[in-house]
Amino acid sequence: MRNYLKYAVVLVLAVALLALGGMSCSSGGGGGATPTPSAAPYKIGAIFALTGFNSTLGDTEPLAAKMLVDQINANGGINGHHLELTIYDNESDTVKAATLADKLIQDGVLAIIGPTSTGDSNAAKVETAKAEVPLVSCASGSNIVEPAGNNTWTFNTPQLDFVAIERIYTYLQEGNITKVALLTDTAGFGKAGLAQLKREDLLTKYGITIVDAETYGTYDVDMQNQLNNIGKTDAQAVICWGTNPGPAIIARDMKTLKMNIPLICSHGIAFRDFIDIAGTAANGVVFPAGKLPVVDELPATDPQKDFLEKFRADFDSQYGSGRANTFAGHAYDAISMVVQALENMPEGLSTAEARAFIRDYIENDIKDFVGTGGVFNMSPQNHNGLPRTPKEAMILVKIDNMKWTWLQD
Amino acid sequence: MLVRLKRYWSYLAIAAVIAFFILIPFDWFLGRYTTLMIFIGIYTIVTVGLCLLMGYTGQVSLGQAAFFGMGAYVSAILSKTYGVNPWGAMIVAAVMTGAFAYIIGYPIFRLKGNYLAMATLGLGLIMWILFKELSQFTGGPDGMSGIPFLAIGGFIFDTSFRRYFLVWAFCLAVLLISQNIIGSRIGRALRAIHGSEAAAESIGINVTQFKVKILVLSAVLASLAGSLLVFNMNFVNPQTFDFMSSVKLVVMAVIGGLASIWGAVFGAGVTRLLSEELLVRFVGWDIVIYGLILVLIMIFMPDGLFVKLKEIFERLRLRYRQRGTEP
Amino acid sequence: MNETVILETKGLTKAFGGLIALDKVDLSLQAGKITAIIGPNGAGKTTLFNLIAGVYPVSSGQIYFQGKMLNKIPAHQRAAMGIVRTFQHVYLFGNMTVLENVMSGRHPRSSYGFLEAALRLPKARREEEASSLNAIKYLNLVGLGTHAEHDALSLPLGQQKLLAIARAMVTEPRLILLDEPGAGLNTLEKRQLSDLIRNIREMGISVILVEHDMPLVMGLAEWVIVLDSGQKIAEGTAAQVQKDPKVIAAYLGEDVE
Amino acid sequence: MSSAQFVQYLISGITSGSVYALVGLGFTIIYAVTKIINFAQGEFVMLGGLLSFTLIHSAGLPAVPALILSIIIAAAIGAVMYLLAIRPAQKASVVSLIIITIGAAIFIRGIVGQELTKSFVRPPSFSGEESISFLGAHIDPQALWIIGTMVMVTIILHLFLTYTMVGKALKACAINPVASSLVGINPRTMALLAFVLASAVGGIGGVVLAPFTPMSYQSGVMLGLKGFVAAAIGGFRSPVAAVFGGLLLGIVESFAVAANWGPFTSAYKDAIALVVLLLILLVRSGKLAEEERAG
Repeated sequence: MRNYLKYAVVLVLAVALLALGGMSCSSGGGGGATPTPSAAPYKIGAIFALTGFNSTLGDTEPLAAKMLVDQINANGGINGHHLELTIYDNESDTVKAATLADKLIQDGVLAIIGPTSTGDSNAAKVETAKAEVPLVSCASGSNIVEPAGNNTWTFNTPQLDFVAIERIYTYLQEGNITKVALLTDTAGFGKAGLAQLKREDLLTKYGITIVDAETYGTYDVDMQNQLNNIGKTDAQAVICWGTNPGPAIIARDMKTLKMNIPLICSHGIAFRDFIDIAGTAANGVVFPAGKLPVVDELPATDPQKDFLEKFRADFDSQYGSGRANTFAGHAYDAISMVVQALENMPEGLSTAEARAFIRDYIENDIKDFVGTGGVFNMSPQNHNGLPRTPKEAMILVKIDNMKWTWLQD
Repeated sequence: MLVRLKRYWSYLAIAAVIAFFILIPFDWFLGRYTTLMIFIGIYTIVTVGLCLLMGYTGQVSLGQAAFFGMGAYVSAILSKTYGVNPWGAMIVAAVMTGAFAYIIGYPIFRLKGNYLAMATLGLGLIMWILFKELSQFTGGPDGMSGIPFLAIGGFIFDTSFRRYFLVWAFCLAVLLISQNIIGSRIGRALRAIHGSEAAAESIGINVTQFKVKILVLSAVLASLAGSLLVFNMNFVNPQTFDFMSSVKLVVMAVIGGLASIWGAVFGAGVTRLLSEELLVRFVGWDIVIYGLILVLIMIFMPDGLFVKLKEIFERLRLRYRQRGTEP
Repeated sequence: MNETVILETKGLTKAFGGLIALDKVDLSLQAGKITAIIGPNGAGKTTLFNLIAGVYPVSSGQIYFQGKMLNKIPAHQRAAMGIVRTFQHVYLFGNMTVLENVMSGRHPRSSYGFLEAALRLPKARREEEASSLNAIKYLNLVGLGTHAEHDALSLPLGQQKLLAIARAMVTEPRLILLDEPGAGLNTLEKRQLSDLIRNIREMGISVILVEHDMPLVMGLAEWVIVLDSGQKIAEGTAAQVQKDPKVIAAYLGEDVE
Repeated sequence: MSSAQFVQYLISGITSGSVYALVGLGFTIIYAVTKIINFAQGEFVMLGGLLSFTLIHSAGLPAVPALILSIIIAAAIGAVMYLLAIRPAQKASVVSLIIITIGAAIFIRGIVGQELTKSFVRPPSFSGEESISFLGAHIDPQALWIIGTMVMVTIILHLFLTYTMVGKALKACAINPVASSLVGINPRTMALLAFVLASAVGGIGGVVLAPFTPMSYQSGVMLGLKGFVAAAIGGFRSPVAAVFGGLLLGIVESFAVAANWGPFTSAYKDAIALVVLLLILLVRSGKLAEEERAG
């Protein structure tokens, strides 16, 4: 009996306190409707995998973002607005990618760049879409932005995986290679690549058959067994989809096993490190990429040449030579787009309005935008903005005596 | 008289806590932490299960993320791929996870102590690999998006404001139920098993059966939490259920003081606050500090932060009392 | 005759690997008596206890309790049948209060399950009520009524042993096995113990105790069984066995070693 | 499959197996003496690898001293870890100790990531890159170094435990700490020694592995788990058992990939290895229970 009494008392008191509080309560999502006073700083958020399994990719991304922001603030910011960049590390943790996105939204950022990996981006985009905040991802999974109709608030800057794959297939087709073996990482990047590599429409379009599909774990000690399996088939080439260290190990193992069919990798190996760890085995490896790796070979007429040279010079001078890589580029492109939107943003918009403006601007007004990844043309149908015809979208890089060279085909 | 007065004070305290929790999601109060609080609530539910299993019954599990993930994926797949009503999916998930726990329970509890830890760790890893590899169902490492929200009739839990109350309602229910179980003959049986299996047998407690039952209960709780997780994030991927997340769950339980149900709230709260509010500023160094804190807590308060704080509080109160009684 | 026999063993044998711990022991214990099992170390006393309690399976032979064959019955069910034991090393539940320790002994005498527990349904409340009443009753029997709320392990050893007996008694056994209840007690505590054991007998409960303390045994036991290296070498009243040359030899033998 | 292919699978299985064995050895040594599962064991392998690279490339040391130095540093870090993290936690339970080692692992990993490098590194191979042909199979010379090192370490460890005074003391402490402390062996000193030995063995593993498999500050996690499984298959009993566990694990994985049928594909090789672990644990469970009761 007394128990019930106790509960009753507690309840009454709780309700009373609630009533007290409830007087001034106002429900509703984050943000707040007060217009930003002029010359107040523009807040931008960034989420990268700086630790954990994706940190090899995420490592240089914040550096690129910081670099641009510092340059802008050094020149007095955007229309008198200081640029304020908050970078968070989601530790390659998906739930954390979502909660950090929410945290940034609560901090009132106008746009978010990142996360680094496809999985994390897909988690974060749920939060940003709910809160109507533009997200410019640095991951290449096409399911982040495709179909654009369902991803109104989401963009990404890397070349989409299937474009890279088509680029490889065109190359194989021209080389009359029809039988390929796949060797893909079991982590996100590799799995997504595998799904695209196996797409029937692409295979038939380029007349390619997959004779064996093997996978490996990012931290496996070696990949010889998978290569042995491939050795038993009549594969004419090996396509490896993954980032460090897998492809390097595979290159070395193929050399060890005296397999002399070509090894073709993804744009996920466009680091110096790949060559460093693969050693001489790296020679002959072919991969699709943006033009950054071969900037020196670009003709002066190339729209990207000057831009890329400047980017690489700035980056290397600030962070040490050879550190500029395509991943830094993705982050650089992402934040540049947001910056351009901000430069064209009228004064006195509320946070919500500003967010909407940035989204609309990126979708409709990022045209002939020269970035590290290529020349972007965003549209309501294309939230990646890079050309979809393989040969325009990407070039092929071949590693010759430990150097990136432009494989013109 | 004094006694009664004191009782009313304690009621007031409880009421204040309740009111505080009810007010959190309002913007003019702590609204900006709503999402964080939702995750704390979800992780509390898993942690409570772990407390029952590890703290009270003394059975180590380094693979709790397996059950957590099973709940999440079954709910996600049923509701998204097969269009099952989310509540239905949630129940099916709980039943399946419970059944799974029951099946593995009997063989696995032939092991004790460290060997049990090894086996559960192995199970956790196997489930994680399955989540990754069965991509035709699970979407692989990139995960599944487009999972629906929970809804009651037309009332959809689509704002974090609404989900906050949903999750914490679950959380409170779980806490009260576990509280009751601990206080009951079941709870005594579990604690007896922890105390001495031989003595427990001698007074008629079926040790193995109770171990299995409590494993099932903790698995069902983990499964519920998993379902809430996906219906909250509308997204799920395997990485949320890897070995480290099993470890994080254990850490929450231990910081909350393994053998204290209400400590679970604290444990889940502290760990997530630590990693998502306090440490995020130390970009890159956050995990270093996190590791350091783990070690220090385990060294200086092996019974958990919560228990330690309770001790300190008690000591202060006693000192206050004494001062009060001094003439 | 037979209905007054509480416990009977026929050719009871237990071998650990090669070692024969208990060798074809035949026993037949009268109901409502205090029986002592004595013998030098390694005689197999504790092994016999563990077999009766079902800690491990018998190698050969049978155990009958009130005429029912025990061999196949798992340990935890024997408590419900009315067999309960205490341990030489007490084995109290350190994570519970004195009262909770005793209440846990009500396990086989209550039946509500997870659901009733979780929702504190009437059945659960009724049984809890009963359990705590019984627990307090037996706490008073062993004279620990005033310590109900203390932590079990905060008690001195003597009281811990009494508590262990209370925890066993609360299961309402027909037969209680006491493993060296006297060990580590002072004279006063031993007297209290003897009184308690007699009380238990008065309640019509059969008692078997393994004890090294001869004065205690001789003062209490109405029937004494002597084991040596796994075999029964003598049984009878205290007076009889004390005179038995085989027994003396056994103990002398031990002393010489 | 042709005999050449068989040899190829076998050798690559033995190579990975030797790596797991080297990690497993560390687990076993520490567990035997302290009953602690040291989840930081993988980090010492990582340290060995990254330190050797840093000393050779950044500090510009010649190879041999660099390797030795990195092993010594790894061992020193192991000692520090024991003194600062493990010894003070006397009261801690099994679970707390596991968490402590995991915390230490996260800490070490984090520092290395911040202070050394986050990218993958590969120090030069010991004896060239040209592969050796053997029974129609091709072998990376570094693989032979790994296998050879594993064998040597095991033999030395075995001799050390059986024939030296300290080794015997260590063994005694593992079998019965109480008794051995009665005869004047200080279990704490032995525990320290165990940690030093284990981290040194880990360091050695890293040093020989890194030229074969590029490493990053994250590599310790997976290697740790694999080594743990190896030790668990060996029942955390003796160095030899751990080596057996490691080799079994490596070969099972290797042929799981080779089978390339049903679930036996490269995708599930880790899962298959874990299933083997579970089966072994359950088959042994009876015996293990006895051991638990005994010790």
